[in-house]
Amino acid sequence: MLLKLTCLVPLFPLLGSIINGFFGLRIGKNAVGIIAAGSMGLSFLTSVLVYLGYLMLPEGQHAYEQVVWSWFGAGDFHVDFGFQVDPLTLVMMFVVTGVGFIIHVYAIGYMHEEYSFYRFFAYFNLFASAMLLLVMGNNFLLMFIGWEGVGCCSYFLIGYYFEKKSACDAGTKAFIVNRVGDFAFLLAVMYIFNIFGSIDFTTVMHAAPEKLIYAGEAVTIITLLLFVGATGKSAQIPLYTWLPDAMEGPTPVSALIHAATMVTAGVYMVVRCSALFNLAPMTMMVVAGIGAATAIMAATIGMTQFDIKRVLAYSTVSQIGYMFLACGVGAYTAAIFHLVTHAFFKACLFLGSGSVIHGIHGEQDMRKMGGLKNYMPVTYWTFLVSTLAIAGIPPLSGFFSKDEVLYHALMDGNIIFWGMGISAALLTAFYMFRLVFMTFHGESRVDPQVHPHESPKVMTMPLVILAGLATGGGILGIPLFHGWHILHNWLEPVLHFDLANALHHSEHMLHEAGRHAPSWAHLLDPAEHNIWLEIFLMVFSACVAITGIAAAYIFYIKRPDLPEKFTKGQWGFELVKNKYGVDELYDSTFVQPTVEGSKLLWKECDAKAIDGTVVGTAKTIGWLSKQAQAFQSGFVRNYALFIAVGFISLLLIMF
Amino acid sequence: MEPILAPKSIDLIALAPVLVLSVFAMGVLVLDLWAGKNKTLIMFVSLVGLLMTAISAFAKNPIPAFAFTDSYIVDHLSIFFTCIFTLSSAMAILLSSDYNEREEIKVGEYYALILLCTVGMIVLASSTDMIMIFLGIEIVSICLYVLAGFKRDDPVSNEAALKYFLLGAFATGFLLYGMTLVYGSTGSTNLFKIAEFVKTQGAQSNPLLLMGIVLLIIGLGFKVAAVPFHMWAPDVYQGSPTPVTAFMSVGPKAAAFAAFFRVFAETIPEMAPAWEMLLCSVAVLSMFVGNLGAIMQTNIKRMLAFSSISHAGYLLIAVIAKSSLAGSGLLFYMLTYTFTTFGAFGIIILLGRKGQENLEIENYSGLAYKHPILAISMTVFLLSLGGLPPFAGFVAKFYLFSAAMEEGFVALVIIAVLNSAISFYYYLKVVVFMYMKEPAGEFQISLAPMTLFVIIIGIIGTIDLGIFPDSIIALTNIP
Amino acid sequence: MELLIFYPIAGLCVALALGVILNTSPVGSAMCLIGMMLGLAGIFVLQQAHFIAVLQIIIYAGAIMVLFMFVIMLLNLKQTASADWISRDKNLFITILTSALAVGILYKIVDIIFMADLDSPAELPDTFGTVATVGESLFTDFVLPFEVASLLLLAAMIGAVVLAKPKLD
Amino acid sequence: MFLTFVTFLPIFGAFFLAFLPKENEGAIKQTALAVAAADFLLSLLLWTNFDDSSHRMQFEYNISWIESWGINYHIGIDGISLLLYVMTTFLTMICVIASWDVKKHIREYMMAMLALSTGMLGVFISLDLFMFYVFWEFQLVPMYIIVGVWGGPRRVYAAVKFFIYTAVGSLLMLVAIIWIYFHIKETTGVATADILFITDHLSAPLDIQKWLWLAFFLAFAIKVPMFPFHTWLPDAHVEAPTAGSVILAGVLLKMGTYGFLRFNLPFFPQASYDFMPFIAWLSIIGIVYGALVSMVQEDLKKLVAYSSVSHLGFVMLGIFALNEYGIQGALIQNINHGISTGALFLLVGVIYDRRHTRLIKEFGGLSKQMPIYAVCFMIVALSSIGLPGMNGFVGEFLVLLGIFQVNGLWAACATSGVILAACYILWMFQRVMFLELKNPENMKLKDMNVRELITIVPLLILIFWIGLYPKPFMKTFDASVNHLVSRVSPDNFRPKQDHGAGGHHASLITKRELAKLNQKLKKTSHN
Amino acid sequence: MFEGTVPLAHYLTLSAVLFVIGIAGVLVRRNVIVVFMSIEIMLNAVNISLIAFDHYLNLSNGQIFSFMVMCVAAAEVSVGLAIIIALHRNKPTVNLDEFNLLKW
Repeated sequence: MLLKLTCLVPLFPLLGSIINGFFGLRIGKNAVGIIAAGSMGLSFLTSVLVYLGYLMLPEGQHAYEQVVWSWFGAGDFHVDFGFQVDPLTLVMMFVVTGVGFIIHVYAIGYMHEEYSFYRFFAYFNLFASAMLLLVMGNNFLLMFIGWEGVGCCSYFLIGYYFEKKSACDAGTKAFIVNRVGDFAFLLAVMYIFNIFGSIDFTTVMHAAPEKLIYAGEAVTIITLLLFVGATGKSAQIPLYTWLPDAMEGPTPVSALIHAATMVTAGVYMVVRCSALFNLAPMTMMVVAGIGAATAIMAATIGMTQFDIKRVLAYSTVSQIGYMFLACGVGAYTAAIFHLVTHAFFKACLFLGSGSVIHGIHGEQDMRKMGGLKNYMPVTYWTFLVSTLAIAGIPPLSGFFSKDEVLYHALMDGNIIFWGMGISAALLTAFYMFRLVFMTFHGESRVDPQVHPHESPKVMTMPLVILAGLATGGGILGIPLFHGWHILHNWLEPVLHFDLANALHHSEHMLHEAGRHAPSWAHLLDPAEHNIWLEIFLMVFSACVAITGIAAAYIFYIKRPDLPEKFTKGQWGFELVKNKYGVDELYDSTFVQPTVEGSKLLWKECDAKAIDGTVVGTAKTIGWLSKQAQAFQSGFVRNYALFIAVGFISLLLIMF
Repeated sequence: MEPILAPKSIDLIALAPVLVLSVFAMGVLVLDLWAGKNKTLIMFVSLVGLLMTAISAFAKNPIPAFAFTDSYIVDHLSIFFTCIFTLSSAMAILLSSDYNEREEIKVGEYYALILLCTVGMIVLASSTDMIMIFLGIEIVSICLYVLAGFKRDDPVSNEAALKYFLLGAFATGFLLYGMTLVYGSTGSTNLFKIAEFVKTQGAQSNPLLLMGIVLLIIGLGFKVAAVPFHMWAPDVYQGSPTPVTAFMSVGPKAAAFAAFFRVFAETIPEMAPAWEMLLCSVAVLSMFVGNLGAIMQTNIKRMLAFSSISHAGYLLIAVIAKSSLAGSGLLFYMLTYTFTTFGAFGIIILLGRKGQENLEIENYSGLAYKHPILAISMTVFLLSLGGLPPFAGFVAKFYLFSAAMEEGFVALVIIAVLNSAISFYYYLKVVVFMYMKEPAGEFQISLAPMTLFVIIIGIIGTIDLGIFPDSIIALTNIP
Repeated sequence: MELLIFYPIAGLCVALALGVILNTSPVGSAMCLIGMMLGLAGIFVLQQAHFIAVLQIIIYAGAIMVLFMFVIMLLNLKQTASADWISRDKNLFITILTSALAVGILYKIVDIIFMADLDSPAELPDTFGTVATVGESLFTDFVLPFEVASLLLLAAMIGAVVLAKPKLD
Repeated sequence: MFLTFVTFLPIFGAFFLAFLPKENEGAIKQTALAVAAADFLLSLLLWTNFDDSSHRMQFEYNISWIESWGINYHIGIDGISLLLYVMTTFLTMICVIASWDVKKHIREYMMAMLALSTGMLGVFISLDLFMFYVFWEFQLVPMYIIVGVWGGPRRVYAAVKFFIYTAVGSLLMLVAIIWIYFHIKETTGVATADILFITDHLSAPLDIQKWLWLAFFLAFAIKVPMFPFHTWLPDAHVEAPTAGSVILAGVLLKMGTYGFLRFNLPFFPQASYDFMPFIAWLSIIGIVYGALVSMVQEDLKKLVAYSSVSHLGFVMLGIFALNEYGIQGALIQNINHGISTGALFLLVGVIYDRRHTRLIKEFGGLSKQMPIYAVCFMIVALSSIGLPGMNGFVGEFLVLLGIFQVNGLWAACATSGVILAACYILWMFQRVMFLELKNPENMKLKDMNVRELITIVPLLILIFWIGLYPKPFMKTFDASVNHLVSRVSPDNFRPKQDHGAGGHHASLITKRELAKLNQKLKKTSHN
Repeated sequence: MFEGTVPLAHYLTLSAVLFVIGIAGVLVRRNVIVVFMSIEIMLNAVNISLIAFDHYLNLSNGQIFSFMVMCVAAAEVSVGLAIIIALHRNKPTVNLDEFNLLKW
């Protein structure tokens, strides 16, 4: 019965958005804030009810589907507007509504000075609604509505300060880069329909082992396309460039969209399609590789940035890289685990940074901060807790999730992935503490005219809650005692995948096609859970984190002159600081050629060649007409001459 | 000295239209002596004469009937053409009455000449003897030479008459030579006998006959203003008094086509391989030169002259297709052409006044805003000439092209339709001026009742034949 | 005998015809034309078309040419002759081209004429070409053309009057 | 008979308008609106009485017109034409409202608009080739007048180009029509131009089929317009008055795609099949090319015009997927394009009315000055780029799905248009709506007034309606499309054993075959 | 020595020669009257052929025809000369090249 409420979950924010959008100017800021946050709160409460409803499902049933209406179709293609509730969805729902609610509350305080307050919340609610659609949709296309919907809201919100060119550009860039990913996603959906005759998750995931051949071309292409889609949304190599620019948006936006929820949609999608990914070992390698590479690359860039939000943005990219690394090695639970904890601590970090920016009147450059811990203690402490979490200091949540990822990278992947992961962890600890030290410790470099102050309660309360979650989130997946891993048990029904069965089907299909199946026997060896190895790795990574922190301490507290010394004149540093020049590269290889080429196409091809042909034909006719006129000389003898010439010509034709 | 026997077959009933109209022509001439300055009475008498002629065209029954030793025929084609001629002459007279008053041409002979010319056309359309055809053409031509020069004080009109006359006589020489050679090689001037000779003797490769055909094409081609024998047409159309222009672009042309069809399609279809190529090239050239020539024109009469050259090209398709369907198409086309052309010229006349004829297309600027009805009418006529549905011109073109298509002249039809597309350009040019330019000066239009009447008839005909063509199509069907 | 008469007359006619078009003076041209027409009458006689030969002389040489002379005199054309083609050098080239065209046409026509294989002529009865024979067929088989011709002349008459009258009322 | 009434009501309205005094502009506008609205409501009545489950022609009416030629006045509506018909009446109504402020010769303007409406409606209901052609050509005239009289500075050029370019194409179609007429007469002994009869009985040899197909193709491709026959469109759109652009984009272009569905496919299934790659590549080029060229336009209307080329490329691609997904997608995309692009033109018209310029660089920051306008514009823009949840997506996805069944590469190339669409629309949007409000001229701009909102809001509602619940629209043509697809199925003209052989078939993959192919690919991947 | 008849072809040739001379006259001369005379030459030339064919075929049609031609010639001459007179009234010249108002 409670499950019937499912469709209300995304509906509340939608309603909030509509009300705020249409009447926001009239009802006043307070009402707008209450409606916006309230709708999220209601949504969260409904989620809880749905969760309760889910728990009441009979044994053996792991998913509930609710078809609201039939969306569209043609021939045997048919797609419903329907929601599904399963463990994975529930996790995401809680993250989205819960963290979302908190950030909404925060935003009431943060955005209070804005004139178009209502507009912000209309978009914000709309985003939440779209995000919920994304995670709750029961088929690829509905997911795609959310997928594009969040992108679209992200576009609005990044470009919220639309009078700033950089904000507009960033918004457009985000949208277009996302579209590149969507392009692949769409193709994947079409391919899936081609093979399965359906795009419902349940149908596709259940039929996958029977219809696809392990490591076959079809599944590889599908999963690669899906993954390209994921890289777009989740800001992975090569489509990550939009995320740092997206920091042009207001800080709550960065917290909710570009840290906690939207950017993790790619991870969610990969996990959702785990049944397909499991069949494509090559794609898995790619996913893991890209994830690891992104993690380490973004971390390096993060070390060199001075904009507080940009550092966090690169950190986000890096952390999502972890999640993909986890996905790539088949550790979907770890990915989701890290997703959840990351949502907590990264949201907290962003909100904290927002609080800092708020406190010093919009300054974002860390070189103009410092020593703020005395002015804004709540912010400082919550920030510190979250930083410790992300750096991987036990027993904070980040420690557990990150270690689980690293453990699986080593066990299910290989040592290279692990190596990359652990290096990224070192860098994370370093640049995060660099951030903390530069912002809160040391001498104050704040503009003397600005008087830093702590933020109001409405902003600090969310910080405290999130810091609390960042601290305790690890409880979801304490790995040491097998069977205690709450999240793992919870997600088990969704991620359950019978590899043996899939291989069997594949062999059968290959056999029918008259081909020999390669030997897949070694794949079926179960990897043993090596608890001692895990403990060792934990200790090791904790040490790595501490090393990173210590290094940061040395560089930014003890010897603040060192960074300058090390980096000055180093081309490597410059390269990293310029984000490896990827933006410029894209600009010169894709953007400029397209624009210039289009201009050429228009001026030369369209106007001159094609239209020129059309107009030229007309002109030729006009020219011919002029020539024909010349014959009409007005002299009778000329006319007679024509008759005579006509005569002889006809004679010549005839004979 | 033996007495001369009475002619074997004198069938005056068959000849009724010619007789009636001749009598009226002479009557008008005589009446003119008493009529004085006001020619309205004469005009009405002429109109009555034409009406009676049209009625008397149906006197002979059953058809086809042959008379005068098979040199005269009353058949579907001739009756229908007679009706077209009387219609066109009537409209020409109506147009003239106002025009002549305006231009102070107060001569009763004018009407007599139009009637005589009509007689010549009827003779031309009904004859099956080359001598008769020759005479018919000459009657028509001589009347037209005079009519073209009727504005005696206007050097332009004089020049038109002179050019038309000299070139007409020149072309007559060719026509005559052609007839001679056909006669010499087939042994008869009678079309039926020629047809039989060609059929039975297989004279297809007789060089004299072939040359005769070439010369006939020149002679008749001149009369219908087909390229390259068209050069007179723009000058003469431009120079002649406007009603005469309208008249000569319809009636005589129709008559010449009647003769064309009789001689080529009905008499010597067996020799089609020989003349098809020639006529095709003439037709194609006519279409192209007509349309291309019209594009650059600034004088509307001259433009319509070129347009009529291109229409001659389309009409030649009917001769080339030579089936009875083609004949019917020819009839229908001529009828629609009558309505549209007279309508258009009616408007042209209406827009002019004494001493300022307003013949430049620029003079039509902004007409739509001063006289919307006139502008719409003009648009209808022009678009119908271009062959745009739902106006009569489209049905007519469809008819003709269908006939050609049935006989397999696909390429010809394609060329023709492409030419239609070109023709839209200059027809639209007038529309552009009427609708899309600001008025340059004042229009001082006196809405002359007769001219308006012609325009109304033209509009009704153009639209009715375009939307409900069935009854007329049924009439045109040559059994 | 026929040959003996034909070729000289034919030659004469051609020469006179050339005279018509080459003469600078219109009166000279007219004279040449009269001569040519008389020559043609001879040729008609040679072909036993006596009736037509007589008509040729009466109508053409008599009536039509007189009309020509009349108009030439009326318009007093002597002075304008100098403006004609011979005095214009720049048109010489065109003239030559035109002549070449004419020669080409002639060549083609003659070529075609000789292409046709013409049988020897039929035996002619004595009555051929007499007024009686021609008249008979004119009033029997060709009575309609005869009557229509009258309309033609009527039309021409009206036209000539209308155009040439010095002043219209 | 009812259908006849609905179709001819506007032109009678136009006649009626002719008798109203020129000075009484209010009465003229109200009458025109009343006629247009009545016509729209009546056409809705048609829709409600339409039986979705049948592919047959409905509301048929068949009487002899030109008996001697066997040409009939035969009209009827099936699923393929119904929505286009209703959209025509709908957009006419919108356009009458949108033209409320036309200053010059309002009476003639409304007359032309109403006459145009009848012409377009006639095209969609004609079931006789001759009649179809009559309407097809007839509607050129009012459109020509609308562009030429009420258009922008180069209106004459644009109008003449529009007229002649389209006329050239359709005249060749006329030749083909005549050919078919005689062919049918020869083979069946019936002299008729009845479309249904011809559809059932036309059997031309393949090489002739191809020529005929090309003749029809030219006419329709120019109208659509497909690359490279599109150059009249930017000119016509730029110069046309707002309502003219709306009608042009909303209905006139659809006549081209409708023609393909009504004639090319059912008449010449085999030729259509053989030309499929040709059309597909032209469409793909059109999609990409239109988008690229659109991106760098400086004139708003031109930008939208080129985007039409791109969008219509999708429609064509869908039609020539020759399967249900593609064709249904194409049909709904037809409607979508009419709505979205129509709305875009209306919106461009709004600022053109205020500023008398359409150059993008003249604007910037408008969303500050005109927030309602900005929201409307945003929604329409997003619909135009095919954001899921809005109308554009449904059509585009089905089209792509359809073409994917045929050839994955084509689908991939076409899908890239989705990216480019975002580029040109968003970039334009940014330059017009965002950034700082610098131009002092723009600072006094007023937001949309009620009349403008009335024109745009119905379109916005439709955007979401079709985007979220397109069923009511799509089920109208479901049966007809099924029927059409079964007619063009290659099984009809290729012997069964031929299947799978021949290089051509390699590109045509059904779902079942794909599973097989999957296995084949698998083999190669293991080698 | 001069026995036999002249072959038809020679009559026809004579006719053709005169006809072409007539054409040439029209083409090269500018004097209206002379041009007109050239046209008369053409008509006369055709008459030769007509009579020759009659003679050759033993028919009288040709003679009737040539009779009609003379009629026509007479009519044309009268009208033509009237036109010339009318023309001369407005513009005292017979040079054809000066009648060039209507062109292009």
